[in-house]
Amino acid sequence: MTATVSGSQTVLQLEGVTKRFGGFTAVDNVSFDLPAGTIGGLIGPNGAGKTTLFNTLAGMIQLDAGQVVLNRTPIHTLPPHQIFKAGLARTFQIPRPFREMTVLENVMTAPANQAGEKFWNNLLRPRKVAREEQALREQALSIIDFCDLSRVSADAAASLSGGQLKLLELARVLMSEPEIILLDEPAAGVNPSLMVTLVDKITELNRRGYTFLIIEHNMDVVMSICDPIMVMARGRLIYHGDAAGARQDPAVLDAYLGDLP
Amino acid sequence: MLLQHIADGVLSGAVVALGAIGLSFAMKILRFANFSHSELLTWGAYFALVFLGFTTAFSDFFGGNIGPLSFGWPLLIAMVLSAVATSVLALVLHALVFEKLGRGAGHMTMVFASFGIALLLRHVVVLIWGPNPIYYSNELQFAVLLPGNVRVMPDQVFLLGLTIVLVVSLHLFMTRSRAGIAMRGVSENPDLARVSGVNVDNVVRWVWVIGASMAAIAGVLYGLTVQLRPELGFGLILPLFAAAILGGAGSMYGAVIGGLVVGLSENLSVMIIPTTYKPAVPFLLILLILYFRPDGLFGERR
Amino acid sequence: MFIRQLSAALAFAALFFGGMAHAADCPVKLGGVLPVSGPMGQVGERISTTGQFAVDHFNAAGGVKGCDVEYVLRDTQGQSTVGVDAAKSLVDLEGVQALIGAVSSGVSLPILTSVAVPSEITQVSCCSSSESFTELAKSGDTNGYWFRTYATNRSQSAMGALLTTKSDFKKTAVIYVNTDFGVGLAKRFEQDIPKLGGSITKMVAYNESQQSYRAEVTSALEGNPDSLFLVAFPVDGATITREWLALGGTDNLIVNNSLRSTDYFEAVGTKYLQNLQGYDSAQPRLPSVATFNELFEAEFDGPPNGPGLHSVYDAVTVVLLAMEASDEITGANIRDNIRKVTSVDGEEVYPGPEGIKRAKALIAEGKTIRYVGATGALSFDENGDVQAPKMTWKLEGDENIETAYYTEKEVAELIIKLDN
Amino acid sequence: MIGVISYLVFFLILALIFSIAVLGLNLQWGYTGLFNAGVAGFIAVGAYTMAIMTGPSREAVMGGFELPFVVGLLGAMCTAGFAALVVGLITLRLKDEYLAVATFGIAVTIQLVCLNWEYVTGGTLGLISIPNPAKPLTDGPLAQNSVFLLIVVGVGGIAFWSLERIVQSPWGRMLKAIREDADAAASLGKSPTRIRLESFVLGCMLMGLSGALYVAFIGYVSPSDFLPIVTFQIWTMLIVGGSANNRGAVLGAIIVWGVWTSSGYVISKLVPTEIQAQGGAMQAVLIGLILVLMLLCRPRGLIGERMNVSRHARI
Repeated sequence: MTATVSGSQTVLQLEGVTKRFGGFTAVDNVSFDLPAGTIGGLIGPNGAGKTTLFNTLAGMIQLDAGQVVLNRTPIHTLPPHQIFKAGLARTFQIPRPFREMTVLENVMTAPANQAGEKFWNNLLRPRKVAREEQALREQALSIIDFCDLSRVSADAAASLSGGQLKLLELARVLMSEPEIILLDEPAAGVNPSLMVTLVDKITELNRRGYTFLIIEHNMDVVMSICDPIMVMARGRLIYHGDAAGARQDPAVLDAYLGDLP
Repeated sequence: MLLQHIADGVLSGAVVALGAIGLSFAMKILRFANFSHSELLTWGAYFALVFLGFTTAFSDFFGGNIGPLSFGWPLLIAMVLSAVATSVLALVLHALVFEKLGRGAGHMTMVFASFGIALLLRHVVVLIWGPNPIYYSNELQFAVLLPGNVRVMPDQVFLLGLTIVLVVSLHLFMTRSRAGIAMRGVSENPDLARVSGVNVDNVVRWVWVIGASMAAIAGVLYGLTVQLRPELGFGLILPLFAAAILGGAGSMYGAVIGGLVVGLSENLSVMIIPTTYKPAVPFLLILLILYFRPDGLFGERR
Repeated sequence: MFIRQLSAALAFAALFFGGMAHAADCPVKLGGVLPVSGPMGQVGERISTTGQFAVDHFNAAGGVKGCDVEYVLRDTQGQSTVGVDAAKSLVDLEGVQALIGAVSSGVSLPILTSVAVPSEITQVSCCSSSESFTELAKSGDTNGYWFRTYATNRSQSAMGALLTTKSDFKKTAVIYVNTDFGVGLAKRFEQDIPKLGGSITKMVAYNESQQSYRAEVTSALEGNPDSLFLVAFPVDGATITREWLALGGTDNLIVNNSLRSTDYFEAVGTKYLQNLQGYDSAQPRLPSVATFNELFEAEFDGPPNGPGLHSVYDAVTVVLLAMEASDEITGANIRDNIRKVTSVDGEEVYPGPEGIKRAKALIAEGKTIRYVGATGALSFDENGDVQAPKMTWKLEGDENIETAYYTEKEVAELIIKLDN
Repeated sequence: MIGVISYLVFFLILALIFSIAVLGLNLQWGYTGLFNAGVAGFIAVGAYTMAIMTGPSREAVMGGFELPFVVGLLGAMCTAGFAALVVGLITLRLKDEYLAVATFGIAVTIQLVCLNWEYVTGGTLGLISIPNPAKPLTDGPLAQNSVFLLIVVGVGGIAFWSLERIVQSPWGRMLKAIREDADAAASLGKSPTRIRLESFVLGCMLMGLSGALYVAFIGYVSPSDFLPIVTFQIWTMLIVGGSANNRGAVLGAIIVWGVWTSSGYVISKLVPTEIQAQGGAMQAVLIGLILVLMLLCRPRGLIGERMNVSRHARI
C-alpha cells in the first residue's frame, strides 16, 4: 500500500480499487500513484483486468471497493461525463469514433461546456455560439494537423483506417486538455509506420506536459517510452517500478510464462 | 370473487409466461426487444389449425376427446407440428432480416424492423385466414365448479400443467445439454463465451427455435381456451414485455414468475379499477419495475 | 432546395390526380366512405356490398335522371384521418354531391365537420349513433347536411329495458362495448331499467378487439345476475358470450340489434342461444320490408341479418331519390329534397327496382312521395335523426323469429313514459 | 380543376401536419437514436390540450376556456413535453429497448385515458366544435383551407427553421455523438441521460404541436384518431424520407401520405368490393414490406444524412 499522497506531483492515485463480477474478482485491491508528467505503462497477460481497471477509472463501471483520486478530488463516485470534466480522458481498446460524423466533427464534439451545447443558445444567442465555434474550429484543425489527419478531416470517421482511428481518438481527448490521458492499447492493429508516428506523438505530448497511463502489449513500445511500469495478473498488481526491474522480476516472468514468446 | 380472479389470473398468466420465455431470451441473447415475437403466438395458433385439418382425417384412429378436455390427440399432434413450423418461420425471419441488420446497423434498427415484421405477419394472417375469429372446435366447454365457488375450465388446468412440464423440461435442457449450457454461457457473458469457443451463431438459432416453439404452444393453448383471431398476439405485446422485464431479461424462471404476476395483476386489477383501464396494467407494472429494479426481479444488478 | 422538392411533388401530384378528375353529367356519382378494412372491416364490408345492392336497384329502375349511378367506394380503414382524406377526394376529385358513411361516429364526425359541411355536401350515415351529431345539429353547425337512417340510442335502450322486464328478469348484469354507441346505450339502460321494475347488478365496459374477456365476465358475474344485457358487435360479442356461458353465466341473454347477425349465432353456436332475445330497429310488418328481405335473400343467399344492412340500403335510396327530385344535383338540393321524398303526406313507395320505378314516375309527375324502405317509414326530424318502429326477436333452433312488433307511436310512448 | 386544387390543398394540410410530427420523431430517432414507439400518444396529448383550451364550454366536461389559437398551440406543446418528461425521466437512463417498450405502453395508456376519462376528454364521444382559426378570416371551403395551409406552413416553417438551427450546432453534434456511441460520448464529458431527455422532450413537443393543428383543422377530436397505426404511419414517413435529415422527414411525410391515400384510391378502383377487406390487409402488408426492405437495402431513406460540421464552421 502507498502510504501518503506525494504532494502536488501525483495526478492519479488509486487505493484498494476492487471490482467483482459475480464470484469473479476482475480487479483485486489495486493501489498505485501516478506522478504528473510521466507515461505510466500498464501491462499484463490477457484477462489480467487491465481494461476493467480503465473502465473503472473512467467511471463506466462502478467499483466495489477502494477509491480513485484525481488531483486530490475523489472521482470514483462520479458518472463518466463528470470524470471527463474533472480532467481524466480515455481512449478505447477498439476505437469508438462517432462513425457517421466527420473527423472534424468528431474532434469538435470533445470539449465540455460549450455554449452551443445548450440548445436554446443556438436560437437566442447565435452570435456567441458562432464565435465559440470559430475558435473551436481553429483549435480542432491545429490538433488534427498535429495528429496528421488533415487530409481526412472532412471524411466520415467510418472511412478511416485502424491507425487513423487511434489518432482520431487521441485528437479528440486532446481538445479538452485533460490532466491525464488513458490510452488503451494505442499500438494494437496499427501498421508499423503509423505506430512510429503514434509513439512520436505520445512522447511529444508528454514533453509538452501531458501525463499518460497506457495499456500496451507491444513490449518494445512499453519498454521504450513508459516509466513507471505496473504489471497486473489475475486482477492483482504484482509489480510497480521501472522497466529494467520488470524484466527481472520473478513474479512478472511467472505471470507471463507461456504468454511471451 | 377474489378466488375466482386469482384462478383466472394464474391461468391466463401461464400463457403469458410461455410466451415471455422466448421474448426474455431474445432481449438478453439476441440483444433487441423483438416486437414481432407476439406474432409468433398468432402464427403458432393458425399453423395448428392447418395441421388439425390434416389430422382430423384420421380422427377415428385417435378416438375422441381426452378425459374432460375439449380436444383429443389430433390437437396435441398439431401443436407439436405447429411448434416446428413456427420455429422454421422464426429461423427464416432471422436469416432474411435480423441476422443482416444485426451485423450492419445498430440493434435499435432491429427493434424497428421487428415492428414492421409484426405488421406484416399480422396482416398476412388476415390475407390467408381472413379477419374473422376461428375456433378449433365449435363446441363450448363449460367450467367446472371447484370448492370455494371457483370455476375453471379443464382445458385451462391442462394449460397450467403443460406450462409446468415445459418449464421443467427447459430447465433440464439448459442445465444438461451442450446447447443449453452454451446458451446460458452466452446469456451471462457473450464475450467470454465467444472466446471459450462457443458457436454463437448456433446459440442464436437455438434461441429462436426455443422462443418460437414456446410461443407456438402458448398460441395454441390461448387459441384453444378462447379463439383464434389475427390480433391474438398483438394484444399480448405489453403483457409479454411486462413479464420479460419483470423477470429480468434472460431469466427463464423470471419470465415464468413474471407471466404469473402479470396475469394476476391484470385480473385482480378489475376489482379496484374500471375494466376498461385493464390493458394499461402491464404498462404500469413495467414503469414500476423499471423505476425500482431496472434489471428485473431476478436479473442481476449491473 | 426544399421548395424545389415540394413543388416537384406538387406537380407530380397534380399530374397524377388531374387525370382522374372529370365531372361529366353521366354517370351520376355517389360517394361511399366505409370501413372496408380495419377493426370494423367485417361489418363494413357487408354494409358496403349492401350499398352497392341499393345502387344496382336504382340503376335497374333506370338510374337518376336517365344516368347510371356510379357508387364510388373508399375505405376509411376505421381511421379518421384516412376517412377524412377519402371523403375529401371523393368530393373534390370525383365530384360527388352526397356521401354515404361512415360507420363509426369517430370517423363520420370529422368527415362531417371538415368535409361535408364546408363543401356543402349531404352526408347520410347508416350507422353512426353518437349523440354528438344531434348536439351539433341543434347548435346549427351541420347546416342541415347531416342525416342518419339509424335510430338513436334513446329508443334502443328503452327497448332493451322493456324486453328485460317483460321477461321477468329482476337482476341484470350489463356488459357493453366501450364506444360512444355502447356507453350511450348502456347508460340510458341503467336509468331506464328501474322505472320498469328491474335492477342492475353490475355495469361492465369492455374495450374492443381483445383476445379474451375473462376478467370482464368474471366481474359481471358478481351478484349472481339472472340475466345479461349485452351491447356488443358480433366478433367480440361472440367471445364474451362464450366465456360468459363457459364460466357458468345464465343463458338468459338480451342483446342489442348489432348482434342480430348470423356471424354471431354461428360463432357462439345456436344451440347455446335458445334463451337469447333481442330487439332491432324496424323490421316492420310492411310490404316494403318484405320486399327488401326477399330481394336481399335472392341476391346474397341469406337473410339480411347484421348491423347496418337495412339502414344503408335506405340511406342510399333516399339520397338517390332526392337527386332524382332535384333540378340540379347539388349537395344543397339533395339536402332539401331528402325531406320531400320522405314527407309524411306523400304517396308511399317501396324499395326494389319496381318500387323505385314507381317513385320516379311520381316524382316526374311532380307529386310528393313518402319512401317506406327497408327500415320502414323514414321520417327525419330537424336534426336529421329518425325514429323507427321496433321489433323483438329470439332464436328457435337456427331460426331467427320475430316475437313482437312496436310501432313508432308505441316506441315514442314508451320513451315518454321512461323520461318522466 | 378547382376540385384538384382544392383536394391538393387539403392533402397538403394533412401531410404537412403529419410532417411536423415526423420532424419531432426525426429529432429523436434520426439525430439521437431514441426509439419512440408511442408517437400517437403524444400527438393525442397535444390534440386534447388544444381541444380543451380553445373549445367552447360543454356540459359535464372540463374546459371551455375558449383561448386563442396560438395559446392552444403553445399549451399543446407544453403538455406533450410534460408527458415526455415523465416517461423520459423513468426510462431514459436505462437500456434503449426499454424506452421502446415504455413508449409503446404509454401510447396504449393515453388512448385508454382518452377513451375513459370523460370529465376531461369527453370519453368516447370526443370533443366537438373546436374552432378553426381560418374560419373567421375568410369564406368558402377552398379559401379557408388555403388560409389554414398558410398557417400550417408558417408554424411548420418555424419548427423546421428552429430544428435546422439547433441540429447543425454543437447541441446537434452531441445528439449525433450520443446516437453513434453513448459510452464514447460520456467519456468525452457529455451526459447521455440529459441530452436524450432534451431531445425526447423537444421531439414530443413537436408531436403535440402536430396534434393541436390536426384538431384545429378537423374541428373534432376523439380517441379513435390515435390508434397505434398512426405511430406506424409516422415511422414509415421518416424511414422512407430519410432519417437525420429534416428535408427528408418532410418529403417522407408527403410521399407516404400520398401513397397511403392513393393506394386506397387504387384499391377502391381495382379490387372488387367483395374482397376489399383483404385489400386493406394487402395495403398493410405492402407498407410493412416497403419498410423492412427500406431498412435492409436503403437504411438512410430517400434523402440520407448529410455530413456537416457546423453551420459556423464549414470546411
